[in-house]
Amino acid sequence: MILISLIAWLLAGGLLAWYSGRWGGNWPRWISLITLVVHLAMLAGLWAGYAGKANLSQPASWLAETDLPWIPALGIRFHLALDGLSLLLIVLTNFLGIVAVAASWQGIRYRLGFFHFNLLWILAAIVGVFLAADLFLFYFFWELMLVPLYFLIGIWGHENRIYATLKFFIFTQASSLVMLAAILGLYVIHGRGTGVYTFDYSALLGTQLSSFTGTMLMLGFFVAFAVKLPVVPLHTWLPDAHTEAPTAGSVDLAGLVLKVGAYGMLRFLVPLFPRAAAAFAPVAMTLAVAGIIYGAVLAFSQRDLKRMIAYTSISHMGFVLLGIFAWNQLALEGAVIVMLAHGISTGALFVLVGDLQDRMHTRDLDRMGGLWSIVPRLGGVGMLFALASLGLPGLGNFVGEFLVLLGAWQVNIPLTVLASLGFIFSTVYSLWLVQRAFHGENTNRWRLPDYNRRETGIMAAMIAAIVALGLYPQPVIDTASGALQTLRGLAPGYHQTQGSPGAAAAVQDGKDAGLPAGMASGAARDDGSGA
Amino acid sequence: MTPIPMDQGLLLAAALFFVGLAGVLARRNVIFILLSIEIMVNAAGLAFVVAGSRWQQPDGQLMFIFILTMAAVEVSLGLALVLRLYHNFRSLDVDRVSNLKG
Amino acid sequence: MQITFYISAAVAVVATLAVITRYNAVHALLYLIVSLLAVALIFFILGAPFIAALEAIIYAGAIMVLFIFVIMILNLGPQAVRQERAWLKPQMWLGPAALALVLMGELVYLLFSGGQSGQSGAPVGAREVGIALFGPYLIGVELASLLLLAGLVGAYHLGRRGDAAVVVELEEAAARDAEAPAVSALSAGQTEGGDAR
Amino acid sequence: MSGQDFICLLPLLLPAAAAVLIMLEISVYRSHAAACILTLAGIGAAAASLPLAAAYGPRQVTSLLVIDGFALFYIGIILAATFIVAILSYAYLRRVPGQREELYLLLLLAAVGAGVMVASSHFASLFMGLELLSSCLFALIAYPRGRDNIEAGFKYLVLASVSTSFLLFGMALVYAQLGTMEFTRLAAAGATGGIIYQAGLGLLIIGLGFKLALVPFHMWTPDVYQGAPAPVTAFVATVSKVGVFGLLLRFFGQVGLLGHAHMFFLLTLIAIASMFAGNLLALRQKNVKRLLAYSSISHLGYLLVAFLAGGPLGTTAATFYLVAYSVTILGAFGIVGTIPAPGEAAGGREADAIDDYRGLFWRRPWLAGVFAATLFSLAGIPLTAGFIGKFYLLDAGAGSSLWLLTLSLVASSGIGLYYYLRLITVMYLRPESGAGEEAGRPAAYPWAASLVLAALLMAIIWLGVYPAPLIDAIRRTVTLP
Repeated sequence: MILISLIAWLLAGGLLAWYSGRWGGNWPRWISLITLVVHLAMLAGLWAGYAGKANLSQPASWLAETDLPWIPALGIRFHLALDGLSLLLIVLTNFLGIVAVAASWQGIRYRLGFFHFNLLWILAAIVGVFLAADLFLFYFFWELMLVPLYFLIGIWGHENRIYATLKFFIFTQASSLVMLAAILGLYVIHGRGTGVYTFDYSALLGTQLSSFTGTMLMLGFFVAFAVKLPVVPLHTWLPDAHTEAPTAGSVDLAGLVLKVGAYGMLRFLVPLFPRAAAAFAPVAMTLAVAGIIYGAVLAFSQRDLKRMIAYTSISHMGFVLLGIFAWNQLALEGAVIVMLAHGISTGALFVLVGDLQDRMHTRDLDRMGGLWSIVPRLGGVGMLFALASLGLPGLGNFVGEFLVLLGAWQVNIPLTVLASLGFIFSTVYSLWLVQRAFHGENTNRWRLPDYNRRETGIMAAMIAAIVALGLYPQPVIDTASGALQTLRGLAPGYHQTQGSPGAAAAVQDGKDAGLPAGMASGAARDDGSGA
Repeated sequence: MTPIPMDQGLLLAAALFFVGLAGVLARRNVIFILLSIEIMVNAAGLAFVVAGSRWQQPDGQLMFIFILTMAAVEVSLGLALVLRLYHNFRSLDVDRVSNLKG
Repeated sequence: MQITFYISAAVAVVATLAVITRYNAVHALLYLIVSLLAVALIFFILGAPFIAALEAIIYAGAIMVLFIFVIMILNLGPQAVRQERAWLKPQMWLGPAALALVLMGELVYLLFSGGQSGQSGAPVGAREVGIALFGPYLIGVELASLLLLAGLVGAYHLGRRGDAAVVVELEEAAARDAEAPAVSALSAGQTEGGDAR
Repeated sequence: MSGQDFICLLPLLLPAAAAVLIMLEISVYRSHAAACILTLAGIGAAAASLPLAAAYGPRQVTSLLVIDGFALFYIGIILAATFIVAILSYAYLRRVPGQREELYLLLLLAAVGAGVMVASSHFASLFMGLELLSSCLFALIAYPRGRDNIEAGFKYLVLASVSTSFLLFGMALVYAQLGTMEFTRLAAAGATGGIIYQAGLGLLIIGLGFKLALVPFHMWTPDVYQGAPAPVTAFVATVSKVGVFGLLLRFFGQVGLLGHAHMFFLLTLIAIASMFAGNLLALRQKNVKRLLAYSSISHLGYLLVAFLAGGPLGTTAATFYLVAYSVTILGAFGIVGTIPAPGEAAGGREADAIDDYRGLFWRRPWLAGVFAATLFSLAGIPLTAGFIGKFYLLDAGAGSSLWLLTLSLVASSGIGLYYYLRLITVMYLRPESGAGEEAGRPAAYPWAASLVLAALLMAIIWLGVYPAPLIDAIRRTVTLP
């Protein structure tokens, strides 16, 4: 029941915040803040409870589970399940949620109630996605997330918001319809094979698929996840949506919505279709590297600060994709850490840009310069997160990206070398950003107020998080590793294929028969490469 | 009573039916359109009677009675609408009666 | 007897063709009455004398009178004929005629490639028809009464309160005529329908 | 006919009796409220008699009608939709001058016609039900007798009559071939049916395709939707579609139409064309009613997927979708009929231009919320009935391995998103200063309409969140032999 309350609490808080809009004043802000803080306390209690037990870093079945009938006629159950991976991502969700509320404390001035309603419902839907263990339920939350996000960007966004929201909505919705078709395909094939028509994740894991249908269904999932992630040819919605969204929207988009795509690949795509995914891995990894380089290069050429950060997101998420398709323990742990670190660092950068825009009413890099001298605290924060983004050792992104590269090296050396070029590009754009915005002369004679206490507080929390992740990632790795091992156990023989797909197919054909049918049984560890 | 082959009866019905259809499609005067519809409906009725007489059942004739009822209702409604149309548009040209568009 | 069938059929087709090609509405109407009477004759040949009578009385009689009324009210004189002539250019027939011919051709092909074909049999008289009407088809009669009620109310509402007194008269005629089939064909059904009301 | 037959027919007899009562009431003393209350009472009584009829069913009442679970469930949908339309009409007609009472009479008779259709087991009852429905619709569409109404009514009359002629001719051919007009005996004889029989079925499909507004028989739809008064449009979009589709399921299910490869192919083409044409043509509309008309074309295309999937799953999916769609579309047209156009006095133009909705979120958040919910439901977004409905259709399609149809459904609803979203987006745009303001703050819309809209909103969300009870009910009652 705790899992249901994790979602229901946010939904209820959202409704209350909406209603409190009638009372005027700061009511909606406080209500959503309190909702999220209590939510955080629930999560902390949960995490502390599991950390005490030894099994968090061991492959195991779910940490917590709720399974209720929902639409029995179609084999749909209200099945929520939590493991270390979901837990981490939910904590990130909550953290960024609090940041989003705090960061829009002053920026949002109208329709407060509805704004906070949307914000909390986005978070609830994302938590739902991270918890769903029924494919229908997953799809339900996946879609549910879009509507409030659509309103959030469309109502409180910047000048070009209508175009951006339409593009965003149609891209994501159209791609998820393709995923829906794939889910149904899997459901029907599983039902025909076994006589049991169900959308349950664990039941569907061992479905026998021919190589063609497997590939088609896998691609159906991939398209949806790739649009969210985003993978390069499908990324065009992202710069527009990020640029036009209000600060809270950008934080949610970059910090959370992108993670949902990565989570989907980790949880569903590879375990459900191990053979097809393994065969597809070289393509996916190539796309990942293309994204890393493409995002970085385009980030370099942007004048709009928000757009620039949006492109860096594409670059960072390329590392996540690379890590996922490398599919060994190191790379996966790296991918998880990149997800968390990117959520924090990019979130912070978007908050920073939002603060700058509130002060300067522009996001144009050319009109900035010399900010350090007039707003030292703001400048310092900006500097720090730019460095985080570039991958400075000691900060979270470095750990993650390094682990990903380490893992990918074992699989595909040329692509790894190319990916590490991303480090160089990101150094260039980060320093370029720092140079143009903060250093130099204050040619435009800006006179701006520096960070106040609220803003300093937000940033302090984010700095603490990114530093902690950089210096002592072990608790995070411990939390995730059990879940990751389990996931890898669900796709045994995946990574023998890497690098030599031709030979791999043969290996896999032999191995497929022994695919474990459920999470609990899928604990085969084939190498001891813990962190 | 010399038997009539069913094919020929149906053929006649089909001929009348499609003449009526051509009329509906080609004419622009609403009164002619209504007349053409009557031709089509009557042809369908003829087909029923032909079919009924083949099976020597009263059912075909019953359907004709029902069709007759429907034709009466349709004509009275249709002509009431024609009067209204003329009143509103001062024309019986179906092409000129087109206020509605996207 | 077969020869009468063919003559009637030919008359029906020619008259119907004339209906849709006339410019003058009254002429068209007269041709339609000819066509309907020819069809009534065919009904008789097919062994459906009751239906033949209905066709002549109600279709060629009552329903066509409605058209006459409307044409008179609208006062479609020579000017309307000229206008109609201007509207109805010969080339306008090309599309509809082609379409109708294609469909017709298909249907004819199907009819003749269908193989087994029956023939009209012994006549089915008014008695059998009446028994069936108030036996298995009783609900159909009830529905017919509802249909007529709908037509009555609808025509009354739509035609009501025109700009000329004649319109009012016409709508009354329409209402009367809408009831006409009920009076003749469903004479007994009327009381049934009346009960339902 | 025995007493039990009469009990089984009560759901149809009671609305007809109410119609006659209204006629008597009109002749004695005209009262809008009384007519509306009589209508609601008649429908309520008919709905109350449904369980009674079910207790005596399934029952063949003469050879014309069969009262079984399927018929009663569909009659239930029809009655519920008519009930809602009657309330919406009451709110609507108060703004319109002229005589109002006849509308209720016609509504009731049309509902009886639709009910007869879904219960029919014979060509005669099929035809009479259809004709009763259509004849009432001619008058209903033209009811306020404005230019647009009359034009729409006349267009509908012409096209409906032509399609009815096709239908009749098709029936005559089938009868000529098989010598019977009862569905069950047709099903038995149909297996040997020759080519004339198939031609007859083809003509029947043309006739019913017109009524369902499937491509290529869809031309009348936008004009009629736009020209008819909003509550009547809601009626056309729900009751008439439910009636004809119910008939389609029963008749073609029974005669095994899907066994004929040509027919299957033909219907597949029609379905795909309807889905795409509807959604693509809707993209360019500036009028909300026309937009919804094109969207209805595509939705009927979606429904054909379930129809083609066949079997119990297809029937259940189609029935569920019809319920979900009816609830949604009633809400949408309820809004269109309830909101007066900005800058117009009461009784003026309906708010049917997309621009009339500009800034509605800020002027009337509650109505805008309901409208947005209906649009989301039409687009198939979660938490709404439309989502579960579309999912069910896809499930049925995938379950029968109709991959081409399933993918077309997916792709075309992707296109459809755009215009629904555009409409929602318009609603939260800031109104242009002054221009978008309504002339004064018009009198609050009638509470009855608000209540209905609230109920519809609840239904949309309820079906979107917890559809299991309805699905169970459908699976229990809606079974075809």
